[in-house]
Order: sequence, then structure tokens, then C-alpha cells
Amino acid sequence: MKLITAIIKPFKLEEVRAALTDLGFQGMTVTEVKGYGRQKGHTEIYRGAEYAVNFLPKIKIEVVVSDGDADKAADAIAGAAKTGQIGDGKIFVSSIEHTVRIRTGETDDNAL
Amino acid sequence: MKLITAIIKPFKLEEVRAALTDLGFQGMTVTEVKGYGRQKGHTEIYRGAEYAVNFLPKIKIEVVVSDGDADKAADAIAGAAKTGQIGDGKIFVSSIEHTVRIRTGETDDNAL
Amino acid sequence: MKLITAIIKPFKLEEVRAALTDLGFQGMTVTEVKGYGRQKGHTEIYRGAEYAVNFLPKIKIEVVVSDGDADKAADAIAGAAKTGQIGDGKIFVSSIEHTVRIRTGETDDNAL
Amino acid sequence: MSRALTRLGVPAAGALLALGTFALPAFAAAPVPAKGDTAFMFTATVLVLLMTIPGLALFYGGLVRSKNMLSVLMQVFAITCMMSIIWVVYGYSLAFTGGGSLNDWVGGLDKAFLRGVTPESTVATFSNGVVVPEYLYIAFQMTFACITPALIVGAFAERVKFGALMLFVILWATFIYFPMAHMVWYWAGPDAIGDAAKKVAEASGDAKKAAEVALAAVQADAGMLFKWGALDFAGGTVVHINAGIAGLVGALVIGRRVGYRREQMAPHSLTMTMIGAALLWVGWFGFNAGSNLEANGTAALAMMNTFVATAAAALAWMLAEWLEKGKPSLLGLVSGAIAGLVAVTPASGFAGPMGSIVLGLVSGVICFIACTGVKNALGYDDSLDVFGVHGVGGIVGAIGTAIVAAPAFGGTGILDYVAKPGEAVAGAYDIMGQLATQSKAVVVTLILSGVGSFIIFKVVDVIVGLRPEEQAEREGLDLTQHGERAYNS
Amino acid sequence: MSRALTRLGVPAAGALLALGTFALPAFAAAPVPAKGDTAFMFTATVLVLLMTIPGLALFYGGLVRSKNMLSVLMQVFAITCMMSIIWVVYGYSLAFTGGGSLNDWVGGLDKAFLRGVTPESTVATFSNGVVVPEYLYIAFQMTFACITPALIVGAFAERVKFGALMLFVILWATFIYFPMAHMVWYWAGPDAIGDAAKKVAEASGDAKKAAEVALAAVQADAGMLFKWGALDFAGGTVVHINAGIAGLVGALVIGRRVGYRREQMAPHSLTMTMIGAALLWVGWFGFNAGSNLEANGTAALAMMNTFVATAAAALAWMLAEWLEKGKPSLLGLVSGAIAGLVAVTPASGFAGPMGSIVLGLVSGVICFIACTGVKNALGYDDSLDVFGVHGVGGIVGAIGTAIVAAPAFGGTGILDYVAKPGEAVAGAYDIMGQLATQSKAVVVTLILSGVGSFIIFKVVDVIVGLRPEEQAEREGLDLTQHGERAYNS
Amino acid sequence: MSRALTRLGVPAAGALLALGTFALPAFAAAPVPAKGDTAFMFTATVLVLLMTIPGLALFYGGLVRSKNMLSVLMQVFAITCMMSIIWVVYGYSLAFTGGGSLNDWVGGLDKAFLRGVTPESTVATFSNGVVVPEYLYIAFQMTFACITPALIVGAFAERVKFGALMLFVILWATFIYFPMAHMVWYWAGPDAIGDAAKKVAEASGDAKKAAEVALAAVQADAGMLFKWGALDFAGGTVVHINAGIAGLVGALVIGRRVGYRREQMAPHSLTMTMIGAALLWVGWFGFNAGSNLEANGTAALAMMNTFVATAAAALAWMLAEWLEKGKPSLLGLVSGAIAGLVAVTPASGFAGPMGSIVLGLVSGVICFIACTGVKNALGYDDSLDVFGVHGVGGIVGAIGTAIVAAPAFGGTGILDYVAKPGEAVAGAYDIMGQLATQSKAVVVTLILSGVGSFIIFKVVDVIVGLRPEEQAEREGLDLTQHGERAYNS
Ligand SMILES: Nc1ncnc2c1ncn2[C@@H]1O[C@H](COP(=O)(O)OP(=O)(O)O)[C@@H](O)[C@H]1O
Ligand SMILES: Nc1ncnc2c1ncn2[C@@H]1O[C@H](COP(=O)(O)OP(=O)(O)O)[C@@H](O)[C@H]1O
Ligand SMILES: Nc1ncnc2c1ncn2[C@@H]1O[C@H](COP(=O)(O)OP(=O)(O)O)[C@@H](O)[C@H]1O
Repeated sequence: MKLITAIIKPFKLEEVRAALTDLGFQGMTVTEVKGYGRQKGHTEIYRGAEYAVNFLPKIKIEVVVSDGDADKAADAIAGAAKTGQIGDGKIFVSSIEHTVRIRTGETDDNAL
Repeated sequence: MKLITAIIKPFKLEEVRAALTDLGFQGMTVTEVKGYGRQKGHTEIYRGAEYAVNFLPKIKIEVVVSDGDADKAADAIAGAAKTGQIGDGKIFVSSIEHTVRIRTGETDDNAL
Repeated sequence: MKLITAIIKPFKLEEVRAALTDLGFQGMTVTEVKGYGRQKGHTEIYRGAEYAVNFLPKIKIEVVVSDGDADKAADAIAGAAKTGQIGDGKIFVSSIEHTVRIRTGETDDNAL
Repeated sequence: MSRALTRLGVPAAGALLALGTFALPAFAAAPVPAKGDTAFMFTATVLVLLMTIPGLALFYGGLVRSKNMLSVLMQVFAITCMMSIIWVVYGYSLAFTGGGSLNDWVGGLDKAFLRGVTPESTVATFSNGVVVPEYLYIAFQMTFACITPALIVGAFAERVKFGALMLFVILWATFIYFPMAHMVWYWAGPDAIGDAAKKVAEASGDAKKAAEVALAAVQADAGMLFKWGALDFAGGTVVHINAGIAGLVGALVIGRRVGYRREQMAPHSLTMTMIGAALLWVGWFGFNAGSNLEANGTAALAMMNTFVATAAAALAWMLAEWLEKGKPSLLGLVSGAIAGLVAVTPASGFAGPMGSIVLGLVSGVICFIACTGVKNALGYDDSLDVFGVHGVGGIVGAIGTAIVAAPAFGGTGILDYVAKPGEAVAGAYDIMGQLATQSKAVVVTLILSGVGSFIIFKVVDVIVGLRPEEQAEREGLDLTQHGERAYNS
Repeated sequence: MSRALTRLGVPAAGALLALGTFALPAFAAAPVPAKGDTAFMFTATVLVLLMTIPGLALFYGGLVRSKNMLSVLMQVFAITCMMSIIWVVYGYSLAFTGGGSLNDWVGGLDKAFLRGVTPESTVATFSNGVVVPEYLYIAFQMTFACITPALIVGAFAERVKFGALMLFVILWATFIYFPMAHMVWYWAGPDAIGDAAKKVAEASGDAKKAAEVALAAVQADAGMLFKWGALDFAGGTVVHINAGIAGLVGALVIGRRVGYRREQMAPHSLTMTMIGAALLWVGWFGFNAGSNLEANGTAALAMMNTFVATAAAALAWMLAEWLEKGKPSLLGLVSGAIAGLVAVTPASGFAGPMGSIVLGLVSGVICFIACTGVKNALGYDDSLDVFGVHGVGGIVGAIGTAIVAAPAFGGTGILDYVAKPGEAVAGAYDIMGQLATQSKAVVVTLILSGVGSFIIFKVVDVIVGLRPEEQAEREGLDLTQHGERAYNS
Repeated sequence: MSRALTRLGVPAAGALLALGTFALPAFAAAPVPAKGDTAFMFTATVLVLLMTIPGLALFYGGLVRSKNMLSVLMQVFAITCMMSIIWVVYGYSLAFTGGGSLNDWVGGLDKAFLRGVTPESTVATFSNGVVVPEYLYIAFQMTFACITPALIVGAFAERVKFGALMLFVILWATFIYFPMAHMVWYWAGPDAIGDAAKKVAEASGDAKKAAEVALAAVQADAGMLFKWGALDFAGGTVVHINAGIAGLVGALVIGRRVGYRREQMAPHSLTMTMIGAALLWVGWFGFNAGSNLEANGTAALAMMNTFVATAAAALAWMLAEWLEKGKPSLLGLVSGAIAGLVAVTPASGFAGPMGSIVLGLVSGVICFIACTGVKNALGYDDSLDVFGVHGVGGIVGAIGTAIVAAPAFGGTGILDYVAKPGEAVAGAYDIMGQLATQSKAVVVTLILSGVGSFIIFKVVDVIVGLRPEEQAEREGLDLTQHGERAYNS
């Protein structure tokens, strides 16, 4: 199985979820993260104290899919998350060796 | 080494931690996440505006263990996190190639 | 490519970010997490109800680098995050098979 | 005999008016203020400020997304500051002095910069021979001038430029609010009328003729809606309908929020909204009872009405939602409370408690329908339901006042300051006539404020642009307009 | 000579009572209200509402987990709304009119729907010849009727169905609160007694006999606990012990929260709890000083006592915790403050400041023990320590009042309205006797409210079920009962 | 003729002083309090407590990082508790009784434990023949004693041990605050002066001589700064400059926060800061208008000034920031509001509204510069800008008062209680002289409080240590000092 990790802009979450669901991916896990990259942050000033805020709010989506579905899933995410503007984010694919569905004990592809 | 990533119901965290600690696993990292899966969300209504909330609060536990301990750890988590109800979550196992303990510089199994 | 995951003390984030940026790593993703390990927690008391708080606030940094840069990055993080006190955290290295930059569609090393 | 009081003054019954040419100053010299009244009006003034900051700011702020929290707090707070300066510079004078040939519509500049006001100056109340310190009256009315434009911002929250809003508020206050306040609230006061009426009673022959002319002049020295006999105890037209329609127009001119109905826009902190609603309720006692200007039984009645109408409306909205959506929500409950407060505002010194409960129940249900059904059907984006609550609730209250004020329905009726000069006695009450008058006042307010606000919004849009870039709106107004975030760790 | 005032009226000393058959109306016609008193009672009423919303709502809300925040806010807010409607419909009448043959226990329905009350109606205070507008008195007492049931909800927070709670509150108010208020607070007033006593003094022979009978009847026209001579300046029994025991019973009937003592149930926002505690303190001046009904030196004394007893109790709890647990906590400090406020409530107009400080210190330490040691030992789950603070603090205060009210300990003693008809003078004070009376009042309250509440909880449980499903409780009442979440982003 | 009132009393003009040896008690027996004044002072007292808790606590708390939130709330709340106990034990006596040979500097212990105070006791106001209940005056002044040390904690927030702070506050109150209050506010009162002056007027020959000596003695029975004729209507020197300089000294003695200028220390909740600022404004009406002690036109003037100066300063800071940093921020706006409140405090009863607006504008800009430019240039870590706002704003206000109080600039001037015995009439006003007096008062306050605070900080540091371990500071004071966290889920 493959773990697709995508860092996207927060307001794109709903579209990405819909795209994945449309393809039949029924599970995913989402984390609020902060990202640093080419997209530059901003400065905040609080009564004279200036803070450069380098990290921007992003959403991390993790979805584990069977090996064969990896490209399809990655493409769907890329398509839905793209605005063409800097800071759209990244997709990383890595391997998962073993999966368990806690409720039933099913494993691997059956557990997705 | 193996990274065991488990998505569980939030109120099961304490039991899972205890189960792992009992087996001698002394370290883990926990993240508040939101999950989407077979367990369905709910609808919230704010003055006439209805929102379907698809993501449910979950806890992600990450624990890196030596290769030999992976099954033991996964089983312990699965056992402690199970309620038998939909939405109990998943366990994913993947490989870690290298580990460092920042404080001492120890590496790999010694660093766990 | 390699994914370097580091769990560090929150107040070290800025130094770690600077260290990585100095080496030319232009992207990273940061998550607020809670850690359990050798560093012990504390007890909180609310009107007679005592709670042992086992998890401590930590920061998780994820940075994906090309294979050749992995050691350099890990060393930089380790150097910047070290206080020598218990609870400094861990660095885990794993493999990433594929990377996409959503904005441009560039892949792998070009996408970092 | 049921005590009665006209807030908007001279009963519609024209029979009470006579003709004459003698004019008295608006605030005739009068006995010294009672310390009890001074203490009371001090409290009332403080309470109305509390309604606005932090009350209204939190009520609204809790309902937006956290990225826009500060923008809302800042808009309300800055408007309060700006309006209070404008008020003492020329607003009070435009609202509460005679306006010469324009007197029907607006006052003059005699008291610009509070010229001539001293700690000894006093103003009339609604009882003969009772006055309060003018500084206190100015401060009390100032809080009304602060909260009214602040109410508007909820309608287009999360999508307006701060500078543009400030400019809008200055223009709106000058061209809409001060004139409206003058039209509804300016009059010569009970002693001026009483003195003139006394002269009529004492004179005979030609002197009587002259005295009658003088009395008529005194009575004519009032704003237009006041002269119509529109009842508005504490500001249903001037404050709520006025702000509600301005908000709706603003929401339409500015357009919907980016992502409206596609993205989640759930309130970021209903806790704050609840605090705000509670403080609005608490402070509204100052607003309504304070509008009596005197610490007496009518003030107590206004307090009682403000209490039970609010409670009834809150429960009505909650129950309507429970039936309709299956669950009673806190946001519904507190929205209902505000709807009730709005509706009872014009009626608070005229209704009896049972009439107020009915008014509350009705306004709770109608505003619920306006904010859920109607708004969704029409599809406009009044972010925080300024029109649905203040506009609609204000209209329900203004019309309903004609009914609940009727002595036949437990109300106090209206006062006649002429029949027994120097004393206010119950005047004749005509429900149908009053209904017509109230409706007319509502329509005038809707048109004046609606059209006026539209023009002002357009003007501001041309000059500085009302709306931020889409990208900035996405990022949130806190960062892009103010360079801050509401919450850090 | 130390000034004194009986809140619960006729001194226990029977010697002050004579016999007679002549009855006066409960609120005899009296001079017009002083504007200063009206202004004062207006402020006091507003303050007590502020105590409840947002005060109490936040104090409680901050202590629950965020998934139950709205449920608590909603319970407190909705109870406030519901009680105020019930109050004007029949509650005020049941509490504050004569009850005929049931007069010892409860009033009648003469003033249901506030029949006959007008802006001119007045009610007696505790001084001869001093009255306040009846609407204001009704509103002031209404706020007490609102907060008392709201206090109860803390005991079983996070695990009760909203509808069931509302039903409980209606029944509890009707069968427990209104009767208790009548028993403790209903009396004929100083002028009625003064007038009757004057007749006794002026008459002679048979006429004197008749006048004495009449005086006794006037004195007998009071609630049961009032007649016993129980001292309760602002509601220690009626409000705090009453709510405290009802809460404990509720917590026991409903059972412990899912996960109690196994899962973390730390307060989700002590910031909110602190705001709530501060507003409770601020508002409590209205509660205690306002209970004097008159803006005079005794009101000032009540304010002073409310200030220092609270401060002392807060410090006492903080220091006790510091010693016992090693750290002084904010939650301890503010819990102590509430304990002090509760304890000083019955004593606030009777004690001297030094007595109040002692009372505060004692209540702070005892409530600390009750909420930490005792509760843990017994293992019941009174979620927010309603019994530990309001029940226990109320008992400490009620008993302690007997001591600190004593002139010997710097208290004001009690008033005698008969000795010098038309004037209130210091009565004889018997500490041991008063201790017995106070204890009796406490026991009666505990039994009446304890048993009554138990029956009502059981009835409600049978009809609609008190507790939500375990799954719903886990998910949180906000979502499952109200379809909302307190915080979004 | 413009009405005038000296808060700090006897005009500097020595001509008004005569010589004599006859001394009257500080608070001469006087007519009974007006209920309106009692109601007013009750409200004012409640408002000042509201300023402190939750107002100041939230204003400060919102500005720290969330890990230190509770520590700030707790410091403010605990100081309030502790000061109120100390106040009744000996503080009030030290401040407001005659001090014998030390009378220039500090009072005595005659009223320790409030000995001799009863509900009937009264104190003088600033009008002849007008008194308020002494308990109320004590309570009102108590709130000032509570808030002043609480203001200080902002300067070294996030880095002080709780126990050390408490110890500091006890010492500081005793050796700095009570004496300062005595020096600035203690005097014999208008009736004492009026009576003595009347005797001078009535007597002749040798008797006149004696009477003049007596009058001089009465006038001499006052604190040192009062006798200089320093104007301070509501506490600019005693409260704000005093706390501001103490804070600065504390920030310097304790040193900068760990990570200062390297780590992010952004406010954790500007929402809380805004609530706090709003409550400070709302409550400040009690502070300033209440300092008039009487519900009259001057109180209304003080309210008006407090309103517009604040608004002007808020706008001034906002605009200055907008120009300088490119964006108007909420924190800037509310900081300006506080700066305006501070600056208008000494002037509030003397200035006219237009003078107050100017004072507000000036203080807004100067405090903006102090908090952003100057602080950054000097590099000290006054965490929440106690000196920049209260110290600097207080100085601007104190000096500015000399100008805006001048009748020539629309001010009320000062009162002369001697010219027309038994009545307060306008005294001669000398701007340059007053400027000198005000400056002298500022310098004395800065030196006394600066040096005194330094010594006390050092003493406390030696005894218990002011600062927690670096590790504990990093973890946050909430956990390490209080064993709690402000927010859980
Ligand atoms: N090497 C990396 N490792 C981990 N996360 C990265 C890396 N590079 C970028 N990211 C994540 O992707 C986000 C977007 O990257 P950025 O360089 O700003 O824009 P773009 O995706 O358009 O190139 C960053 O905010 C960060 O969260
Ligand atoms: N394919 C997946 N990839 C990543 N996370 C998943 C995936 N499927 C499920 N999850 C996570 O597991 C949680 C539980 O899954 P769900 O389908 O609701 O129930 P169950 O675990 O009982 O099958 C989800 O909320 C989500 O966080
Ligand atoms: N085996 C593990 N798997 C995942 N995270 C771990 C593991 N061990 C430690 N960690 C993370 O590293 C943090 C620091 O570990 P700890 O044992 O407290 O100190 P040290 O790093 O000094 O050995 C922990 O709080 C936890 O977040």
C-alpha cells in the first residue's frame, strides 16, 4: 500500500475530499499544519513588536491506498488542490507495509 | 525500525498509552487530527445555515519501534483501541531507516 | 528522497528553521504534537481533581530532501535542537518514493 | 387610571394642537436635577456603552470566522470612538437643537462643539418640572449614536475595508442618523408646552388668541415624525430599523462573501456570542429604561417589559427552531433574545408586561423565519442577520407598539401635556390611527435610510472601494487590514 | 447605638408579639418612591442579571469540557428566560402575596399575570415610610428566581438532557422555590406593623385589646421561617442552600459522568471561569446590597461586607490549597471567592466588616475541604461543586450569621418595629437563640428541598428521561442536544 | 460663570490661607446622605471593581502567551482580594485619617479595623453640606487601592514568582500607596473649611485673629500635595504615575523575559484584551465621575470628558500607527483608549469636553511613541507597557490638567471654599503657577515611588527571590506556579 501525504491550502480541503470520494477513496486523515516554503509569510505588529511570521497555515491530508491506486489518488489531489498560485503545496508518496482496521482486525488492502 | 501510525478515537488515548507503556515502549508522539471514513459525521445548524461536518476528531499516535517489536506494538494498540463500533480507526506500519536521539546523538535502536 | 521527521522542543523551532534555511532547504512542514517519553510530565489539580499529564507539547518538523541531503539536514536539525536536557526529541528518517509540486506538476527532486 | 407617557410626544389627535407664533427655547430653564435621576441616567449611559463595547462587538465577533474576529471588534470599537467625537462636535447639535426652516428634518449648529453647555445646563425629561444635567443627556444620547452605526457592520462582516467603512459611517451619521434622531426625538419639552398651555388657559380675548398661536408654535417646534405622533420609546425606528435597512443595502451593494454557501462559515466562538448577547440584554435596560430619563415607575415598567419581552422572544425562537430543525440551539436562543430586545424597544415604556410578552413571542417567531427561511430563499448574504433581527424585529416592534400601548391591552396609552397645563395626563388613544402612524414612520425610515444608505455606499465605493481583494478576504481581514491575529498560542 | 435591621423580620423574641385580629394589605399604600432608591434598585437588578448571564454561565461553562460548553451556557440562559416568564405569570404572586390558610407556606394567585400592578404601585422596604416601585421590586426578585435554578445545573453538568432539565426547572420553581421564597421573605412590611403598633399605643381599654389583636395579625401575616425570626439578609437559605441540596440530589439521581475519575475532565477555559467569577462578585453587590431595597448606610454596609468576606474567603481557600497541594491555583482562589459570597449573603446587612472577614475565612476553608476532601471521599460526582460551594457555603453563612450579626461581635443586631411605632429601633439579641433558629431554618430547607427535589427528579426521569445515551454524552451535549459546537476556526 | 471644583483642593494661591490653631475633625458631622448620591456612589464603586476584575485582568491576560494567562489573571484577582483586606485593616486609616506630626505624609491608625465606623457614619464630599455614607466611601476608595498595585504587574508579566509578588504588594501598598493617597487626597473637607471661614467672617478683633489661626489649621490639616494645590481629580498621580513608575522599576530589577526579542511573544488572545479594554472604559466612568462623590453636573462633566478623551486618544494612536506602520490595529486602538483614560483621569472634573479631546489626542500620540519607539530604543522589557501607558499617560494628564482646567480653555478652574464661607465659588486660576505645581507633584511621585519601589523590589528579591527558574519560565507560570493550565479541550 502507499501513503499519499499532501500539503494543501486550507480552503481547498473540501474540494480535495470530494475529488477523492468521487474516486471511491473512503478514508483519509487530516491535520492542521503550518508550512514554510517559497510562499512568503507576513509581518505582524503588536504595539511596536514586529514578528515575521514565516509559517503559513496549511492542511495535511494523509490517505493510504492500495499500490495500484496511488497515482490515481495523487492526480486527483493535485487536480483539486491546484490554484496555480505559489504555495499550492506538495504531494509525497511513500510505502506502507502493513495495515490493520482496528474494529475488525482486517488487514492490508481489506483494511482500507 | 518500524513506524506504527495509529488513528484512534480520542477517548481511547489513555488506554492505548497504558498498553504500550506496559509493554515497555517508552516513547510516542500524539497528534490531534480529523478523520473521514465509514463513520459518518453530523450536521450543524447555525441560524439557518446547515453545515455537513464530514470530519470527526481522531487521535494519531506515532511510535517508532525496533523491527522485532512492530507486531507486538500494533497488537497492543489494536487491542486497547477497539470498541467494535464503526470509526475505531486504522493502524499503518512503515519503515524507518534511521533514528537519532537529539540529546545524546545515539542512533537507531539505541535512540528509541 | 528522504523524509526527515524531527520531534523537538517548541522553543527550538525558530533555530531549527534557521539552520535548515541556511543550508538551503527551502521547505518544511510543522505540526504541533504532544510527546510521551523519558521526560516526565506534571500533575495538574483542579479543585481537588488531580490529573497526571503525561504528554508534553512538542513540535514535529517534516522536511523532504533529496537522498544526498538527508544526513546534512538531520545533522543540522540535531545541532540546532539540542539543549542536552532530557526531552530534546528524536529524528526519524524514511523514504519517499515520489514527490509532486501541486502548482507546477514538477516531480521528485525538482518538486522540493 | 392608567399612567401614560408619549415618547414621541404630542398625540396624533390634532385636536390637541392650537395655533400661535410664540417660540420657546428647546430646553427651557428648569429646576435643578434630582440626584436620583442623575444617578439613574449615569447608570443608564454606562449600560448602553457596555452594550456596544464589549457587548455588540462580542455578539458579532463570535459569529465570524476567527480570521476576521479582530476586524469586527475593531470596527465596533473604532465606530464608537469616532461617533462620540462627531457627536460632540456637531452631531448633538444637528439632532437636538432647532433647525430653523429645516426643523422638520434636522437641527442646526447652535450647539456645535457643545457651545454654551456647562455643568449647570439641564434638559427636559418627559415630566413637567423634571430635568437632568445636559452633559448627562448628551452622553446618554451619544451612546445611541455610537451603537447605531455599529449595528450595521454585521451585515457585511468579513468583507469590507476598514477605511471605507469608517468613511461610510461618517457620511451615514451625518446624512441619515442625525436627521432621523432629530425627526423622531426633537421636541420643545413638557415645560415649554405646559407653560404655553398655561398662558392659553389664563388669557382671554385677543391675548388668548396670541397665546394659542404661541402654544401651537411650541408644539410645532419638533421633528417631523414626532409631530406625526409616532410612538418610539427608546429608538425602534431611529436605531434598529434604520441600521437594519442600511445593513441590508450594504450587504447587497458589497455582495456575498467569497465561498458563501460553499465553504464552512460556522461561528468561531459561540461563547463570545453568548457573552455579547448577555451584555446586550443587561445593557439594554439602560437603553430602554434610560430613555425615560427619570427614575420613576415608568422606568421600572420599561425595565420589566425589556426583561419579559426578551425572555419570551428567546424562548419563541428556540421552540420554533426545536420544532423546525429538531434541536434547540444556543444561537437560536440568543438571537431570539436580541429580536425581543429590538421589538420591545419602541414599546418598552408604553406596553404592559403581558403585552410585552406577546410582542416578544411574535417577534421571536417572525425573526426566526426572516433569518432562516426568507434569507435563504432570497439568497442575499447578510452575514450576521442585521436586517433579519434589527430590521424585521424593529418593524414588528414599531407596528406592535400601536397595539400593546393601547390601554385596552394593558398599555399606558399616551400623555397629553396640554389638557392640564403643567401636568401630564392620559390622552385619548386610537389604535387604528396609531397603527397608521406607526406604519407611516416605518415606511419613511425604510425609504430614507434605504435610499440614503445606497447612495452613500456607492459614493464610498467609488472613492476608496468597499471591498478588499479576494485573496485578502480569504486570508482574513485581521491580517490583511490590521496586521494582527486574534489568537496566538 | 448600633443600627440594626431584620431582613427576616420579627425578632424571635416572642415578647415583641401581641394579639389582635385586624389585617392590613401586604403592601400598604405609602409615600412615593425616592428617586435615589429607584435608581439604586435599578442598578441592583441589572447587576443580578449580570451575575447570571453571562456571569454564572461563564463560571460554570469554563469548568466543563469544550464539547459541553454550549449546553451549560444554554441551560443557564434558557432558565433565565423561562423563569422570568413564569415569575410574572404566577411566581411573584405565589411568593409575595398572602396565601390565606396556606400563608405559612405559600402565597396566592391574586397577582397572577401581575394583575393590578401599575407604574404607580409601590412595595414596602425595611424602613418605615420608604417604598420602591412595585415593578422594580418584581424585577429585582425576578432575577433571584432566575439565578437560583440556574445554580443547580452545575451539579450534573455534562450529562443531562436539555428538555428534561427545563421540565425539572418548571416543577422545581413551582413546588420548591416559590414556596421557599414565600416562607422566608413574605411579611406585611414595616408600615403595616408600625401603623398597627401605633394603634396599640394610642388606644386604651378594650380598644387596646382589639388593637393588640390586630397587631398580632399583621405580624402573623408572614411566611413561616420569617415568623421564626430566621435571619437571611439576601437569600442564603432560599437561594444557596436550596439550590445546593437540589444539585446534590440531582447529581446522585443522575449518576456520575461517563469516564468520571478515569478520563481527563479538566476545565476547558479557566479564563471563562475567572470572568464568570469576577462578574458574580461584581453582580453580587446588587444581590446583597440591593436586598436592602433602599440606598442608605445599611446598603453601604452590605456592600462592604460583600467585598471583604469574599476577599477573605478567596485568600483562605488559596492559602489552604497552597499548604495542602503545594500550589495556589486560580480555580481555588475564585472558588473561594464564590464560597465567601455565598456565606456572606445571609449576613451581609447584619454583620460588621470584621465579622464578615472571619465568616469569609471560615467559609473559604470549610468549602475547600468540602470540595476536595469530602467529595473525593464520598465519591459522588457534583460536576461543578454546587453543593460544596453553595450548599456548604450557604450553611456556614446561615449559621454564622447568628454570630456575626450579634452587636457583641460588631454586628447590627435586629430591628424592632413595634417598640417605637413608625420607627425601627434595635431589638434585643440572643446569640444562642438565634443560632437555634438559624439551624432550624437550615434543616427545614435541606429537608424540604432535598426531598422535594428528589421526587421531582424521579418524576421527570420517568416522563422524559434525565440522561442522554452514553454515546451522546461522549460526543458531547453541544452536538447531540443542540446541533452546534462552541468553537470553530 | 464657569463652575469649578478643586479635587486636590485648596488653591495654590497662598492668599487664601490664613493662620490659626483651631482644628476640626477630618469628617465633621453633617447632614444625612442624599439617596441619589448613595445610589451613584454604589454604582461607581461597582464599576471600579469591574475595571479590575475582570477588566484589567483580561486586558493584561490577553496580551501574554497562553502559558502565562492564569498567572496574570491570578495576580490581579489575588491582589484585589489582598488589598481589600489590608485596606479595611489599616490602609484606609493610614490614607484618610489625620497623621499627627506625620500628617503631611501619612495618616494614623485611628480607624484601623474601621474602628468607630457605622452605617450612620458619613464623610464629606466636595460640596458644602453634602455627605455620603462612610462605608460607601471606604468601599469606593478600596477599589482604587485594589487596582493600583494590580496595574503594576503588567510590567513584569510572565516572569515573576507569585509569592514574591504578593509580598511586594503588601510592602508597596503600605509604604508607597497609602502615603501617596494621604498626601494627595486627605483634607479636612468643605464644611470644616467653611465653618472655620465663617467664624473668621463673623468674628472681630482678637477673636478674629484666633479664628484665622483656626482656619489656617483646618486648611493645614491635609496631605502635602493637596496643600500644594496639585490638581488630580481622580488619581493621575496616586494611581497611574505611581503604578507606572513602580512597574518600570520592577521590569528593570527583574530583567527581560527569556527569549525577549528572539522568540514570538504575540498576545494569545486580543479578544480578551479587547474585552478588558472595553470594561476598563466602561468601569472608568465609576473611577472618574465617582471621584466627584456626588451625582451632579460635575459628575456628568467628568463622564463626558472620560468619554471623549478616550475616544480621541484611541483614534489618535490608531491613526499614528496607520501612518507609521501602514495598518491600523485593534491593539493600537485599545491601547490608545487606555492612554486617553489615564490622561483624562486627573483632568476629568476640571476640563471641558473640547479640552479633553485635545488632551486625548496628545496622550494617544505620545503614548504611542513611548510604547513603540522609545521602549524599543531603550530596550527594557516592560511586558505590557505599564510605564508607556500609565506612567507616560499619567504624566501627560497631570501636566495637561493645568492647561485644560483653565477657564480660558473651557475648563472649570478651581474652587475657593473660603471666599464665601459655606459655599464653593470659583477661585483665581493661574496657568503657569498650576503648571509648576503639577510638575512638582509629578516629580515627587516619580521619585518617591521610583526609589521606594526599587528598595522594596530589592528587599523582596533578597528574602524570597523575584524570578522563577529559566526552565519554569519557559514552561510557563501557569503550570509551574499554579499547577493549572488556562485552556484544555
Ligand atoms: N521539502 C519540503 N518538505 C516538507 N514540506 C514541504 C517542503 N517543501 C514545501 N513543503 C510544504 O509545501 C508548502 C508549499 O510550498 P511552497 O514552497 O510555499 O509553494 P509551492 O508548493 O507552490 O512550491 C509549504 O508551506 C510546506 O508546508
Ligand atoms: N485510507 C485511509 N487513509 C488514511 N486514514 C484513514 C483511511 N481510512 C480510514 N482512515 C482513518 O481512520 C478513521 C476511521 O475510519 P472509518 O472508516 O470511519 O471506520 P473504521 O476504522 O471502523 O473502518 C477515519 O476517521 C480516518 O481518520
Ligand atoms: N519511540 C518513539 N516513537 C515516536 N516518538 C518518540 C519515541 N520516543 C520519543 N519520542 C518523541 O520524542 C520526545 C522526546 O523523548 P524523551 O524520551 O522524552 O526524551 P529524549 O529525546 O531526551 O530521549 C517524546 O516526547 C516523543 O514525542
